[in-house]
Amino acid sequence: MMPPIVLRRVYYWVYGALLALTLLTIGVAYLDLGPLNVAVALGIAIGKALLVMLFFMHLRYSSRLTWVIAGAGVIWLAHLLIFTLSDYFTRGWLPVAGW
Amino acid sequence: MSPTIATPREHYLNVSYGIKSWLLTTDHKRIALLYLATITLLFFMGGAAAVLMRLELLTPQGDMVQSETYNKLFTIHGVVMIFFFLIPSIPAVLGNFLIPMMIGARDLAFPRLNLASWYLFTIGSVFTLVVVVMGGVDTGWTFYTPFSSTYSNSYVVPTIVGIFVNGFSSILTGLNFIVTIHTMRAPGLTWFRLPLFVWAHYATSMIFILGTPVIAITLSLVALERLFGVGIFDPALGGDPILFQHLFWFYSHPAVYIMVLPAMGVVSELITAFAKKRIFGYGFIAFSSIAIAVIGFFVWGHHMFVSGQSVYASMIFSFMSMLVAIPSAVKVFNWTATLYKGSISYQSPMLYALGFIGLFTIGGLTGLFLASLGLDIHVTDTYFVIAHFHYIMVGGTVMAYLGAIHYWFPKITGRMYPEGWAKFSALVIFIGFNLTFFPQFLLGYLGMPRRYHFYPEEFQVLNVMSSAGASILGVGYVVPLIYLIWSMRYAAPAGPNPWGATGLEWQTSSPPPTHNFEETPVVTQEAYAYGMPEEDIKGGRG
Amino acid sequence: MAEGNGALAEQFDDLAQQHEAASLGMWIFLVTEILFFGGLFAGYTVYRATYPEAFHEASHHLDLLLGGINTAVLITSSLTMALAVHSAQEGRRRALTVFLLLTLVMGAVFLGIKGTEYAHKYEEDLVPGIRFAYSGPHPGQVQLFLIFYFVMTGLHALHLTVGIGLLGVLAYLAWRGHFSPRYYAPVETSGLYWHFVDIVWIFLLPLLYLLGTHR
Amino acid sequence: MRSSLPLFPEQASTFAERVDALYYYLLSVSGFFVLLIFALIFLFAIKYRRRSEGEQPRPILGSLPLEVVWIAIPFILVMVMFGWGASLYFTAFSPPADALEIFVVGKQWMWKVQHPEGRREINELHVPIGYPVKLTITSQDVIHSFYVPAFRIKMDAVPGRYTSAWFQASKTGTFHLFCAEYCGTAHAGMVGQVVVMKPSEYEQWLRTGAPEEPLAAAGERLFQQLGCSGCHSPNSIVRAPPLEGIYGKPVPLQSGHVVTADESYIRDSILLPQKDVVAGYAPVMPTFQGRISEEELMQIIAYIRSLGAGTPEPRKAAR
Repeated sequence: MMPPIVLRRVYYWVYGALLALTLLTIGVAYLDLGPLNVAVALGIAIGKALLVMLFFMHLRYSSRLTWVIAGAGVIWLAHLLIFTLSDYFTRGWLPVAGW
Repeated sequence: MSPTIATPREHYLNVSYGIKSWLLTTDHKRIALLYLATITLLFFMGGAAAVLMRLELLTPQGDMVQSETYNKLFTIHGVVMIFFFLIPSIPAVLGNFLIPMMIGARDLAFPRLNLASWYLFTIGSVFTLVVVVMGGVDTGWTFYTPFSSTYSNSYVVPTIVGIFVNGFSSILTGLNFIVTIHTMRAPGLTWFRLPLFVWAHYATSMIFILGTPVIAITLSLVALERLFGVGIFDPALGGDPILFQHLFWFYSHPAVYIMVLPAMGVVSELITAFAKKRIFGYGFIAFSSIAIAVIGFFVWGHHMFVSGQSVYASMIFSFMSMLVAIPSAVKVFNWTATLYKGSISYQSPMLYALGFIGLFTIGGLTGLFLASLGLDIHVTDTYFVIAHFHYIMVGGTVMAYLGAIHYWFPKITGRMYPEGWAKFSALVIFIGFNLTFFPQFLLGYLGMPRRYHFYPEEFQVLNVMSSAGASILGVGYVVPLIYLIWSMRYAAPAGPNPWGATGLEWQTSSPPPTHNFEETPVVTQEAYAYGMPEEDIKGGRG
Repeated sequence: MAEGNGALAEQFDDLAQQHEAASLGMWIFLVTEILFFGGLFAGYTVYRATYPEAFHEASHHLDLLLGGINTAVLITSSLTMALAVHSAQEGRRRALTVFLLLTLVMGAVFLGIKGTEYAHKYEEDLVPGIRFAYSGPHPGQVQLFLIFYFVMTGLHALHLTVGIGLLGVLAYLAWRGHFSPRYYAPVETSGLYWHFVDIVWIFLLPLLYLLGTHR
Repeated sequence: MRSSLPLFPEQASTFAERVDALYYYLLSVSGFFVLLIFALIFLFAIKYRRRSEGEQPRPILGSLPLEVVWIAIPFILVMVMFGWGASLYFTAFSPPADALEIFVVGKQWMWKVQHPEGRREINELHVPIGYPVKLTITSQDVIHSFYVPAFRIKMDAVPGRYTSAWFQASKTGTFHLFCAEYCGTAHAGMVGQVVVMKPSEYEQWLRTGAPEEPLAAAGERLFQQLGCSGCHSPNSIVRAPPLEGIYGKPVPLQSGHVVTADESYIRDSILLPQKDVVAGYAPVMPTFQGRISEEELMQIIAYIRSLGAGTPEPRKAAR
């Protein structure tokens, strides 16, 4: 099964959106939103990454297997981060030096 | 059925001759043999280091070699055996040889990439050999920081480069397997008709893909830290040595499953072939491989229970480690049940397979001791750990590897090895293995720490027993080397299917033609259709 | 010649199977790449969570203007890459060659700007391990941040360099008429790789450059 | 008196008995399954051996009830292992509040021990029987691991931070002390002994040897020498947080977090003063990294602790 041909217009729209989001994330970074800064910056980055994956990388038009593979990569990355951080964020919970 | 040697038939071994026809081959079967030659060499090199260590430990004083030398011996033993023997052993040799044949394909999806993997592997092992010649490395195969990054005065960076390069060989092999299994199965070969060997390699490949890159980057950071004198894991600059351990074990614990999952796949093939019986609980064995591969990624912290890791993180890791025992147990029970009401014959591959089940059971159960938090405090970093993982890796993986080499030897070479010698060496290996490693459980619980060059006198008797066992084990490994090499040339022809096995690889001639099958097979049955009607039984997944 | 069986490797039954295998292989390779960078992201995250102020502080020393321009350059290169694949699908040889070359040039521009940034860091004595002198607060932790900055962007630049090499070969082959609407898997898989490199940068921008803008 | 072929380690702490009980549980579970599997294999191997070449046994596909049974039973057994092990582990890292505190520094390749009363020793640890003893452990160079098999305790000594372990000896005598984490050339030589004594003998032992000043007093002297007192005293010109009674108390930070002033916090404040600046103070303190050894650091901490009693609350605020 060869991948379908996407309308060229779609690429230009996605491109525009990516540029707009880049400007947005830089702009927002100048505001002090407290802990929200990180969430917003990463949220925008995830949005941009999704746009690139879905349209430029044709994920939207790909088989379910491709979705599973791409998802596995992201989930494993999240797993690596979460399980590693689970150590660091719970170290102070016991009243003993070193924990 | 009768061996056809009257007219020399063209097959993958005689289709062309000369060094170039091997070094530039893209035939997965020839690449498998290249791997076989390379890893056999490395196995005996790693084994030589082990022999020297066991000789040194005969006496408590540490009077044979110096401490630096001893430390380099166990490091090189670990690095070579883990990265250059156990990890590639079954996947790169037998997986490479068999997966395309088992799924009825002409080759792997990316044959040139496959050859490139072997070259990467070879380059990696050359680095390691060069390190040994130059003077060795003394960090232990675990490369714990800050010892490896700041304090060690040995050749850490070249060793890391070797492992890094070899890592890409693993990744590309895994990638090749996954793509091949997905896209190149013969008509009619649905997922639940696949041999469990293929399932096991699929699970293994997942770990290759998802784990190997992390250790590659982590070791690169250690190399950077050494080269530029910057602190990444160095506490003096606010770095955290525990972070290294997290990233290291993120790969290196699942790597244990890289070593043992293919072995489990082998055992499923052997048990069914020699009991002439359909595997018991196909679906459970197939999915337990995937479960082990996935849960195996959630347990790495059990190497760090006394490292200063948070108590709560330790609890999660302990819990997950307990869970990973379940799919392993499921496999053992299903194999045993497969024997029930079978028609069991005792050719040497079956002896290895039964040995695997027994030793893996012991190795797996002692793993629970290490996963159990309170108990692990005492036994971690002692000989208990050494004994445990040798039961898994030597008692498990190496037994299965040898069983597999014997089982598929007729397919690979077209000739039959001498059965008497094979039975003899299987027995010697089993006895030697247990004598070597069982005393180490006792030593471990007594409290003898690992990586000790000399030790208190009361541990001597058990150490002598272990060394004595090692000498028997060593003999057990040399004997097959000799008779298998002899058999390649002089033994009697074997015929396409000497065991009467049902897998696709036995449907073609031995040795197989370059493209494996004269014509693409059409599959109507599952891989273990022993005594089953021609048409697949509905719901035959079990 | 391009349409014939020359493009079909002997282990495959047909071009569609070959195309599927190639694309699947590249996706799996990209998963490996995610975790390759993932080790660095994990290290970065742990240290950033441990030393938030120092990382905030250190981020000030990065040039957001150049980082921002580079983001735009890379996104544009992703567009031209997507258009290159599109041209290959439609069998427009000249457009394919031009878009591949455009992408290549964009990648080179990115590397040039990156090199300028590195040179500035060198002049400011902010290259750990080579030339580093920092007198502000948290020198050790600032160094830690900069190590991650250099390793992450360096690894990214390395990937980009490999990508530029790939594009060069592809552009040559495209110009020679090697590809067709039925056989363009190399263009497609290289495209996947290129977009992945773009995505990595999309995350590096907020993680490295946008930490210290507000205060 | 040690036998030449011991098969089981001595039990010399209250914890050792509890660990061994868990060990026996695991041994019996493992023993049962090993025997079961071996017996079944032997039984099947003999009973179902191939009798003629042509025979073909009837295929058996599987059995869902059996699968459920051999998933459920091991699951229950391992959950007991998990729970039991976890509760022991929790105990092992929750020292009683009244424990004696001893400081341990590992370095290539020796163990240095400081008792609060001032007595110091190398590769030896003297402790009284029947009292809980808490060890605060760190390393000066690479990772080591403080391991006393007879007590069934082990804890890594990690450079750059404190870890801790505790035990209550239940048997007098001399026991092995090992380094259990590979630490370089003389790793196997980084051994020593733990001497468990009667309390009265321990008291006496503390007083013998060259008279040494108590840890807190040594810390106070360092506090003056290094110039800490120049800022951290009520009448100094530079305003620095007062340290009296700080130990074990919550400290509000500039970043808005609140941390408890335990050993790790005090240590970090001395070595990485700008990491956690106290709210309301300027980040002006210089780092003492490289100017102070791990042992001296422990002395200063002992001094700051002596300025005000209190045990640390749980540090809820994660960094």
